[in-house]
Amino acid sequence: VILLPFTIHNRKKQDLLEEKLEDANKRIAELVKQEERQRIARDLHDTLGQKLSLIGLKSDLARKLISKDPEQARNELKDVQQTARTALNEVRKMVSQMRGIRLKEELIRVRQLLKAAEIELVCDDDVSLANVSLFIENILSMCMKEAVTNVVRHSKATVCRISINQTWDEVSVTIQDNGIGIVKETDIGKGSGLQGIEERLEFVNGILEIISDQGTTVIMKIPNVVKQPDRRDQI
Amino acid sequence: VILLPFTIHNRKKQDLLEEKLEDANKRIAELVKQEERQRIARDLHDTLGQKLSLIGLKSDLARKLISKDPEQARNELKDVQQTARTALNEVRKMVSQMRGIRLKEELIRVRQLLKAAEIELVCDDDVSLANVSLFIENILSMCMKEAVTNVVRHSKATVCRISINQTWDEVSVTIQDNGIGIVKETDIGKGSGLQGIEERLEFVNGILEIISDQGTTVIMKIPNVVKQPDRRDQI
Amino acid sequence: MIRIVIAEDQRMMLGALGSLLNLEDDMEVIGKASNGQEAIDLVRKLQPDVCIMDIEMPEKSGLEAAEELKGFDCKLIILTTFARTGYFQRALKAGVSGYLLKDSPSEELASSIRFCLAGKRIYAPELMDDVYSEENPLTER
Ligand SMILES: Nc1ncnc2c1ncn2[C@@H]1O[C@H](COP(=O)(O)OP(=O)(O)OP(=O)(O)O)[C@@H](O)[C@H]1O
Ligand SMILES: Nc1ncnc2c1ncn2[C@@H]1O[C@H](COP(=O)(O)OP(=O)(O)OP(=O)(O)O)[C@@H](O)[C@H]1O
Ligand SMILES: [Mg+2]
Ligand SMILES: [Mg+2]
Ligand SMILES: [Mg+2]
Repeated sequence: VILLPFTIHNRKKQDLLEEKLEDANKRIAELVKQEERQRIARDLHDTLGQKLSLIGLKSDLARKLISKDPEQARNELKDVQQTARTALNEVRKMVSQMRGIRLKEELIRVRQLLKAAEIELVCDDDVSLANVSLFIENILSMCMKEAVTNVVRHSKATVCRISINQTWDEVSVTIQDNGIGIVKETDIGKGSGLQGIEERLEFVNGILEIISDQGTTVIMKIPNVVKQPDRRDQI
Repeated sequence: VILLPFTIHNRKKQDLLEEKLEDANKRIAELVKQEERQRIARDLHDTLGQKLSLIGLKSDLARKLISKDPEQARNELKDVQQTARTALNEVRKMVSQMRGIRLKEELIRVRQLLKAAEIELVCDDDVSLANVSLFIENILSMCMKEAVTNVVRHSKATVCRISINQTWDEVSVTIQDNGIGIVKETDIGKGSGLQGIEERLEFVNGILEIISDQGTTVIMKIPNVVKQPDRRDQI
Repeated sequence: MIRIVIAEDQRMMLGALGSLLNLEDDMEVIGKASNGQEAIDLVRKLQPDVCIMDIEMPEKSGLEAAEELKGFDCKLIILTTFARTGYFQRALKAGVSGYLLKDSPSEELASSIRFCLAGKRIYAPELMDDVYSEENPLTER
């Protein structure tokens, strides 16, 4: 028997389909992660591996030169110090690129955006969340940015209110404007902004609510997965 | 108008569906990547920051001590060297955890597995691939392992042949056994092993072929995306 | 003589920092603390001119210690390795005179200390939250 060319998908029993789809998504996510890891591994290897080896060698050399040629020893040590600083700067750059966006940081940009559009921002200054992972906060930041972009582009509002709330079981971000509202219900599916918000929220079991009533209110909620406070989430 | 609760998906026009699904997948992949990056950033931050700062300070100190207290300068330099070594080991560990599995490495495990099952392995020793990304190699390794597991579990074979080939336009890995073959065509969709292979291959535009004829032959092909030789892939 | 108290939980770092500052002709390290609480106690007891603090420390962080020491007649300088969101603002609120990188050369640290004692403030640009910089993800090469 020769089975070729061949697609397994056609052979699926319907009732197993959903479960298998979930498996498939997990596998793809695993590959995406793996690819990203390898990319970072390459960077790490390049930036840090070399420099640390160099530091090891040069400090060894300097130690041996201390009595024989103190001037040269000093030069080597300057190199060591400089190399350590360069390496640290590279780590800093990598870390800051990798760490995602805090709501607090995103709010600063949002403030600038609204100011440029001459829309008044009303917003609590204290937006600190307790025990929310950086990842969740990053998702909320992306969604907030998207919603505010819509206020600027579509609402014709004069005021935009942003509030961030945390209860024991959920975190929510609300963006409310006093503009024209969403004119037709069908407008909602027009672009990819609101859709993107919904998908990102769904990915972490969150939901999106939209209210159009004397302006537009967009509410984004994510259930509060209580986690241990962890200083490592502070980065 | 109050639109609540609300799901955008229902409002989609059919003809846009596919394109939007693709967008959605991209967004999810972006989130998966982002999460992984944040995890790595935490690790990096914890392991390396402190050590590089310490190296900077101590080399600075050693330089100043060279004439005042050469013995102490030597001690400081021993610390610098030791710290650099520890940091380098940590980087190596991180990199090796992140970099995925080479075909060569996977073959060693496969050899052990087949030996334990008393199945003879026939295989070329030279399995080096030219200009294939680590990521692709990693996928092939995972798929090979899955296929060999099947040989051990299902085939009742006495011999397993593995060959790895590269032509100008594709890379392929073939796993052939002399066992009972795949008895019923419908068996193929039974488990998740073959399905997993197919999905992983699909993710990089590869294909899976299965031939059942005096034993089973599983052929996995990935098109050869010619890329620049890049020393950074050697890690 | 500039009298200095240092707080840093990493033992080797504390030692190196202490020796480096002692090598400066006009400086003297009069106390070393390995956590935030000890730092507060030492500053109250020894009344130094300057207290140099790490942020991540057990018991009390350098920021908490700085907040408690606010208003005390002693210049506070925070040393840290990475920018972390919110830390810089907190340090500003606590009224610290300096917010500097741990790996800056000792000459720079020494001159920053003299600078702060003259009533000025000095902050490392690398540590100010990089909120205005555009993202430039690692992936795009
Ligand atoms: N705050 C708002 N006020 C008024 N209308 C809005 C508001 N937010 C969204 N809309 C309407 O909903 C539509 C869909 O928004 P969505 O963000 O999904 O797409 P978009 O902004 O048109 O395009 P993009 O894909 O660039 O975001 C908009 O085109 C607009 O008609
Ligand atoms: N080399 C082989 N020889 C004989 N039969 C095989 C071979 N490989 C696969 N099969 C048949 O195909 C079926 C599906 O294989 P698949 O790897 O997808 O699932 P599985 O091995 O049963 O379970 P798992 O999900 O753990 O891999 C097997 O159950 C077996 O009947
Ligand atoms: Mg939009
Ligand atoms: Mg199997
Ligand atoms: Mg510390």
